[in-house]
Amino acid sequence: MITASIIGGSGYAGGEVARLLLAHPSVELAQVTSESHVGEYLYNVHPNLRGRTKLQFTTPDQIAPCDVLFVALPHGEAQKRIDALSARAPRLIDLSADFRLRDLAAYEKWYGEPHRAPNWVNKFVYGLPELHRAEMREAKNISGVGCNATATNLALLPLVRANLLDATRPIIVDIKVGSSEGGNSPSLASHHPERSGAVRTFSAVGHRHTGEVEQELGLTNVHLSITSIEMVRGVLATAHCFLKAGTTEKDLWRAYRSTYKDEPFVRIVKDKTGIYRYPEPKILSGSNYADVGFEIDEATGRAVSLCAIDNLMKGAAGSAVQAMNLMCGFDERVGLEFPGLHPI
Amino acid sequence: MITASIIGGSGYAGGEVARLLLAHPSVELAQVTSESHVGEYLYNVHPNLRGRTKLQFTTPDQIAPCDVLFVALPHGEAQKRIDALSARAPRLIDLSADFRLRDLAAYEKWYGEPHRAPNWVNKFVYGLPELHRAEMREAKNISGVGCNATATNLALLPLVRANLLDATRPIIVDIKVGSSEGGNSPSLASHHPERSGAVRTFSAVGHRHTGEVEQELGLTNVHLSITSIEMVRGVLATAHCFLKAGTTEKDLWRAYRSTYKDEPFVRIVKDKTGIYRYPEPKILSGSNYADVGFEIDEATGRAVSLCAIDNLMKGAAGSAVQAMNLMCGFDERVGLEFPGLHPI
Amino acid sequence: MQANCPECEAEITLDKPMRGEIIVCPDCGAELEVTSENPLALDLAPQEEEDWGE
Repeated sequence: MITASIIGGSGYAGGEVARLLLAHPSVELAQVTSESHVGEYLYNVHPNLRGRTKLQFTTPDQIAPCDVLFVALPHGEAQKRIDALSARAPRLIDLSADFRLRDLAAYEKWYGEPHRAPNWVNKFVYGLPELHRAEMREAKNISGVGCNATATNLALLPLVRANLLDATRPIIVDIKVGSSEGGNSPSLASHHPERSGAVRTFSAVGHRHTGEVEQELGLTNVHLSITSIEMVRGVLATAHCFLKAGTTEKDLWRAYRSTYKDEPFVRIVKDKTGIYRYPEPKILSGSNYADVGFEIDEATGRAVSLCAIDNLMKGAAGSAVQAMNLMCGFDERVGLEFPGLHPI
Repeated sequence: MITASIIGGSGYAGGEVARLLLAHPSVELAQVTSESHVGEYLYNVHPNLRGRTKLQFTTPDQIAPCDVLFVALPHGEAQKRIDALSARAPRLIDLSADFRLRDLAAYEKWYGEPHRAPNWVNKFVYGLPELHRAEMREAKNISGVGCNATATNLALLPLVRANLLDATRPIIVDIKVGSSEGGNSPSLASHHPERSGAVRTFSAVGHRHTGEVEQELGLTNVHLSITSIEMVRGVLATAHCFLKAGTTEKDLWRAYRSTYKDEPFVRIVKDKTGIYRYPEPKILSGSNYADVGFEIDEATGRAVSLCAIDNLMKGAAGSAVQAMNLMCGFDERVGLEFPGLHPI
Repeated sequence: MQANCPECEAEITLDKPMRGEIIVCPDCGAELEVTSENPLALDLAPQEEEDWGE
């Protein structure tokens, strides 16, 4: 058994990490901190955990040394306190965006301020197992993944690996997202009468996660646009791209299969029957799956690549627990077996 | 390890049984039948099971003998074929309403036709563990539970057991339900443009599940009304009742605690803080929990008792797997650990 | 040390109660004040009602 604690456990991602660790056979959830909810029971903030744990939120400075420390603080906080945080555990997983980008200039470009712990940036491995499994097994520090970036990365990875993309053409990724991406702090924009049923263009251009996509796929002409729709959990990335002349559907099957056939959490969903023929985020709620699909118009070389995930799972807490499993030498799937619900 | 098969596995309840059995450490899911989907893979009908099983639907007559047979056929079918069905396995769990009522006259009253297998009716134990745990451990045949009846039974049980109800006053149970109660066969009423956002009075009086509530609680003045709301999974039963003069809130705490303190799947939810102060069905989706709460107006003796469940889990497949665990001597909670999601 | 919640009679055990300390009842969420350490005594702490409702 190992011990794990969570710094910043009152948010949605921190709550998911707690849910997963409480059911993990090889982990004991030692402490969960929250400055705003000190002394309250976990289930006061995460009602699904009622009856599952008697743990109460403690303050960060009460964190005892443990084997793995999950950090789920608001953006910018981890980089301010990384020295103190990393002293508490030999292994650290930060779910925030603070240590995802290797290039400090890119960080300043996308996040509008210079990085506060530049010497730590290269001590982190980017936490997407489908891209960095080997390094993650040896890593001491792993960064979380951006949810929209993850859906985009997994949608485009087969095309990049098989070198099928026409580099002269832009890649447009139109991403549909749910309300839980905004976290649990309320605003007029998330006020139910305003948010319910919305089809809201949220970030038409310049979305921050573009930095991660450029870094992880080595692309320079990828453009993300986000639309919030009637959904709580879930991301569907629709990647519009142009392939090299003569590319066929069979080439795509070969590319997607070779990239994903051994991946425990990626399923190829391109079906001729049923009503779930392409990736559908709603049936992934709570699961760590990324469903990937595609179509091609061979006449024009235009292709659409699709990826659906649960932003709180494969896009955050699920990948973080997957990272812990890799770091600690556990089977990568342990604690992440929930397959999702249908109907939901 | 035991083997279990499902007759009628293409419906929502059958699909949930399959999901639970595929993840159950002591069960091998042998066969799943469906006359309409013979030869298709399970995940063609249950997309959340993609990658989880290679099983294909077989026809009922291909069912090989197994240890436990789950029957999830449309209403009226099980009673027609019970002799043939029960020959396939020493233990049988029927999720339909066919064998829930002990009284044949009551069956005919609520279901409008005489029972076709009257001599089998008394060979079944009613499958609600909170009411029949001891008998279920010894049972060979267990009937499933009605979802609306279960929410009503669990809401009223503490008041019945503590003998707090004023028998001269009617009990009105106003139940809010989701669309998955109607099963997976489409109709104009379930057509999205008609069903979305509906607040539809579905069964104002005379709901069939009343028979189960009368049978299991021994009440004669309980009246159910159903309203379908914007929800897929979930039931919230709001039971309006009048208590004997002088009953206090402390009496209620004592009654609810003594009824449910040792129940693994019932939680008392009556909280002064947070936004989930009373039972909330949406966070129970996929879990086997029944959350129960209450309030009392001591001046008038009026009380409201609340119960939230997932109609497909505690109201169907979850209780059925709980029944299997009891019948086979497994720990009752095995395979039913999923705590539900938040936010969802 | 053990005492019952004055609101819902839940059994509450505290290993190091301190007079004046505010705790939350695990069953009913009522805020309770430790008014005596040994024997342990708990009283309802004044709790302003949060805004709650549509």
